[in-house]
Amino acid sequence: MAFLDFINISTVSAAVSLIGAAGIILLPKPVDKVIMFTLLEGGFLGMIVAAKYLDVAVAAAILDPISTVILLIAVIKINDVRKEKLKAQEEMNIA
Amino acid sequence: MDQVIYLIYILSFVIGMIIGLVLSYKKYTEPFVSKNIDIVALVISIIGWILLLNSQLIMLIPQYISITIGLFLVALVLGMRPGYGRFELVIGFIVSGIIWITGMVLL
Amino acid sequence: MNLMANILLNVLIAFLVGSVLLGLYRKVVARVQSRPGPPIIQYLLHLLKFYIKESSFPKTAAMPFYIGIASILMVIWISAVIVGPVTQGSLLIIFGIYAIHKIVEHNAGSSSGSPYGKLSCVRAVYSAAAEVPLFAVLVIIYLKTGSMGISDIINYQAVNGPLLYAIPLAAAMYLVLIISKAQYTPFSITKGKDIVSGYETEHFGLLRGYLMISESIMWYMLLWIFLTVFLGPISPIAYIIGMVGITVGIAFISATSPLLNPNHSVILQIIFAIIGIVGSILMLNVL
Amino acid sequence: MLDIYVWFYTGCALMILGSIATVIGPGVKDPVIRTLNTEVAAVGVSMIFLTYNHTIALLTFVASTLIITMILLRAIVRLEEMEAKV
Amino acid sequence: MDIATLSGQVFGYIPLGDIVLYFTPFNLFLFGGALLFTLLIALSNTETQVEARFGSLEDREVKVDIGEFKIRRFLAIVCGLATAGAMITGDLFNFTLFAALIGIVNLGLVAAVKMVDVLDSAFQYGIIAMISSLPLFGGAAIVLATTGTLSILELANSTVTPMVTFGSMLLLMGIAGETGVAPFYATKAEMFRTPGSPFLVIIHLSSLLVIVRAIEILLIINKPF
Amino acid sequence: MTGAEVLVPNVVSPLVVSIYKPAIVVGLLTGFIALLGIAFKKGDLTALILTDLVGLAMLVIVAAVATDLAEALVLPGLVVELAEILAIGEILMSREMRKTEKPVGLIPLPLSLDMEILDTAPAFLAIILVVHGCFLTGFTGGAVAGVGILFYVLSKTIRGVPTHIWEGIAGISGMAWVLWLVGFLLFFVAPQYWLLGLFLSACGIMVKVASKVGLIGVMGREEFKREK
Amino acid sequence: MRSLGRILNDLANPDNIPRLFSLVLGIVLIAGLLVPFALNDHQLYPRPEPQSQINAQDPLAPYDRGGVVIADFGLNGNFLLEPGITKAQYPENSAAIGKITGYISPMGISVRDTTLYFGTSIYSSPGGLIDEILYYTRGFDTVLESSILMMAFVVASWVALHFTMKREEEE
Repeated sequence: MAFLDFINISTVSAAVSLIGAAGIILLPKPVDKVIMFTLLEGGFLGMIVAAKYLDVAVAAAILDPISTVILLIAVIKINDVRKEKLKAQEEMNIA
Repeated sequence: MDQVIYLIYILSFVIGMIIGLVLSYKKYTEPFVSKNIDIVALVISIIGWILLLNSQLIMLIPQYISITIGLFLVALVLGMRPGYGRFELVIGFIVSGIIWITGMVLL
Repeated sequence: MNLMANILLNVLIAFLVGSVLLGLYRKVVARVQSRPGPPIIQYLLHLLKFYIKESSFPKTAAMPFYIGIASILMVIWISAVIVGPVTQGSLLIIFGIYAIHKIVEHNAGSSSGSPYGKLSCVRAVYSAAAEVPLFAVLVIIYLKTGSMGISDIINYQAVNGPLLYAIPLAAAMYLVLIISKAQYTPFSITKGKDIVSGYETEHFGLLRGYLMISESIMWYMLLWIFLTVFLGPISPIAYIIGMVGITVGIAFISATSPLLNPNHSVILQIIFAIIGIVGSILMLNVL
Repeated sequence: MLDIYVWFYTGCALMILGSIATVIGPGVKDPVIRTLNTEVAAVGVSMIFLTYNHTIALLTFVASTLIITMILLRAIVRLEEMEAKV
Repeated sequence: MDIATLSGQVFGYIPLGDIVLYFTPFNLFLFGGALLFTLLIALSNTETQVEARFGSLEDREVKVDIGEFKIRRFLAIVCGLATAGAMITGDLFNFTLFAALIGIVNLGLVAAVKMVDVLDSAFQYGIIAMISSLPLFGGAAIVLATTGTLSILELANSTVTPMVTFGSMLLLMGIAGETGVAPFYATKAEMFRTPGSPFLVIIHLSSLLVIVRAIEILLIINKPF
Repeated sequence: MTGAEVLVPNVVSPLVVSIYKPAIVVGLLTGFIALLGIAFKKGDLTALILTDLVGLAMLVIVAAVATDLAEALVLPGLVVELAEILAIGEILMSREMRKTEKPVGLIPLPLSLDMEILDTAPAFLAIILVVHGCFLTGFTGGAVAGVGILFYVLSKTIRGVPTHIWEGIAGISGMAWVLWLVGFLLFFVAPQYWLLGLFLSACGIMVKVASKVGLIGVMGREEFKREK
Repeated sequence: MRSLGRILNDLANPDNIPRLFSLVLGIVLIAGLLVPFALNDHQLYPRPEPQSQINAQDPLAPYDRGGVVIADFGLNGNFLLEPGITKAQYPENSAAIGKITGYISPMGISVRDTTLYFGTSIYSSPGGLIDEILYYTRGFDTVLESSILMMAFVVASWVALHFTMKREEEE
């Protein structure tokens, strides 16, 4: 059963965050990346909890969604901007 | 006191040059004539260089006075307006150089 | 002798010798280029003339600053004399003075509002990139002698012989620095012929007098530092001969060499500095 | 004790991975993606802080990373809007 | 002590906890110089650049408007004070922070200008200043890790290891970058083309004085003997 | 409770000493990668993003010393990074604006965001963060509370801020800075009032940092929350 | 010779300078890997081994540095019996050394008595070693870093208000 000893909150959260990191790096679409980013942050949160610093975990838990929201807004906005730009170009081409 | 003496040397040199310039402008009106040798300047230059270089040989007056005067006289010639006083200066230097060498050899 | 009188004496000596040397410099340049050239005393007379002339200030100048900067130049070089010949203090202070000199050079140019001054100012900033590393030869001297005090360095040389033979590259670097401070040499881009008188273009009367006095003191001090820290304890006659010799030599360089484009000049100096510093440190370690 | 090493080396791995991904990762021509990739390295730094028990610094770092991200994204969006070529 | 052979006898200290400021003739001279310039800047107007126009006989006057003048004067004074502080500080990390402050203020001094070229070089300089926070703080941290202290007075007595040398090399690069000194000066030289000479002087002043002081500090730390 | 020796040992623990080398190597490597990126990738924006990465490398190198002092030194590093990115980003934007000289580009595009979280969450999260920030005080509290304010301001729909309000907030932060300076001086002038000095310093810094971060939120709102 | 001149001109172009600088710095960093790195274990302000305090169920972990608090809010300065442990560089320069480290605000005391896991919060509110270092023994650093933040903000907000946001023109 020594093998199962390795499965504790630290290693699990390390694995989660590594998966999250891989996801951020490899997935092509920004929105997917934002989702994977929450995974990464989740793993990190797990680590803080494993270290038993609950106050830090609370603060991080509040800050994480905010950063996700900011990232999301930015991604949406930039997609908007790019769409506008494409449209403007097409109009130019038609005209 | 050393530095005071150096200051005096430098001052006499500078003043000599200024006076030399003023006098030579009075004396020569045309610019840049380099051929003939001015006897007065030659004499001044020879005396000046001798006083300057051979100050050890002159026992009559203290060394620093002779150097001061020598510098002043040399500067008179050195400071003459452009084109004048070059040969006089060189001749004076050579003459006093010879005297200095002979003095060194003899004494 | 009391300190005040000592300072006064040394400053006067520095000023007179420096201005005569600068006059000699112009004369030699002229003779090499087979012109009659001005009398040797011309620089000094020029300076005195500016004192008598009316001072006028450009309408566009940045006012208290424009005057202050010219006076600061004089103050710092007088303090260089105090640190150097009078008290034989730390070379680092001279380094600092040189840094401030660069600043003044830069700002004397830009404070007038003249485009020539401005160009000279930009070049001064630019050339600081090269000149400050050159001045860093002092560090090499420290590495060699173990002290920054001028008196300690003199004592060291009295025992071990002149530093000129021990760290020739450093001496060469310092000479390059002196060259860059002389007029019309390849490295003196701040006062190149193409920008009239460089940072002095818009200074008239008394202020120009200040600038010229400080320049003559600067020239004396640069040569004095060279002779003192590289040749050790030498007699006043040797100082005079050395100063005249270096001045004449640099005048030859100035008279025969072209002016460089600022970029090239600065980067050449940087290359000199790199070669000098790396080479000297290598030599220190190997020998 | 093992925990500490797990945190530390995960942090190190994330930092190196994140920085490589930021510089030459797929699709980093898009500045938004590049900025997102820096977040990986930032989380790695947080983990290293956690290892050393720099918890106050960690708290500040988490907050200030958010602010930096915000600033960067603002600049990116603004520049994109201006159609600037940078 | 090495400090005495380098920059002269120590005159006095200002203890602020762990950060001890000290005065030697060298430090005092630079300190005084920086303060003098700051005072001069605080009192000065800006100059007017007069440029000829193409195709006509008129001149164009380039002036600094009043809003810009105020903000730049403020930044210039801060920069002067920071430079003065960097001259007398006796703590390595404190010094690097002074350098960082000088960097950001220098950036600000030219950021207020409207010329594209100047803004461009301000941006490039800013990038360098930011990059150099790595060698600055990193170098100081490496020195701290090796010697266990940051006070220059203590560092003067510590032993030199390759790590200290590496740390101080990083520090030197950091200072060079932060102040924009050789051979990276080109970014800065462009910035000097704008009007506002009293404020520009402080950019130059700060970088040169900080470099001079940095050399002193590095010599103290590294003790070639 | 354990003894004083356990609370504060005489030397740094061997565990930390053993992981110093990997930490430094990671810091140097990250810095190296980021610097090479700056050197070989074109584009000013790229350089700006990558300098952020360089800053992270710096933080690791400083943190690796693993003492309380190191932690106290991390905070300046953070602040410097944040401040410089802010200033340089702004300069980059204004430069590009001058370069393109397109008046249309000056005004951010309108964007209608219908996100649930932006209607319900801000007040709640912001209050928690600000309260927590006030409890923490200091840099940390300032950053935490500041993020709360930033988020709140960002998600408000009213666009723009009159200049005088901006200047007012900036003025408050300036006063907070003075407060902090007074606190600092108090420590050395009158050590018996150290507690007062401590509170002045801590609260001054917090107010200062928080208000500034809030203003960043205002700047962000220009971009992200503009409605017709 | 001409190509040399071109190289020299390129070196003077501001756009290339950051790249040159970062290249040089990168090389220096990678050369740094050759240096034998080792942490000197005699440091100022040392801290206990990571996680040791929290594992010992210390409610003030990880910043417990000793000191006994009496929270009587008397303004006579006698708040504690015993200052905390600090290993400052120059303890003689700081008269009240250790007191900030030992201090816990009354709210902090109540938090300490209720839960084990809020040490960071307690010690980030006024008091604690970090505060002692930041505001007292190395307070001058904090003067600078808050000034840096302020200056950066002055610059950024000036640029933003006058160029980037351009509110006046728009409305």
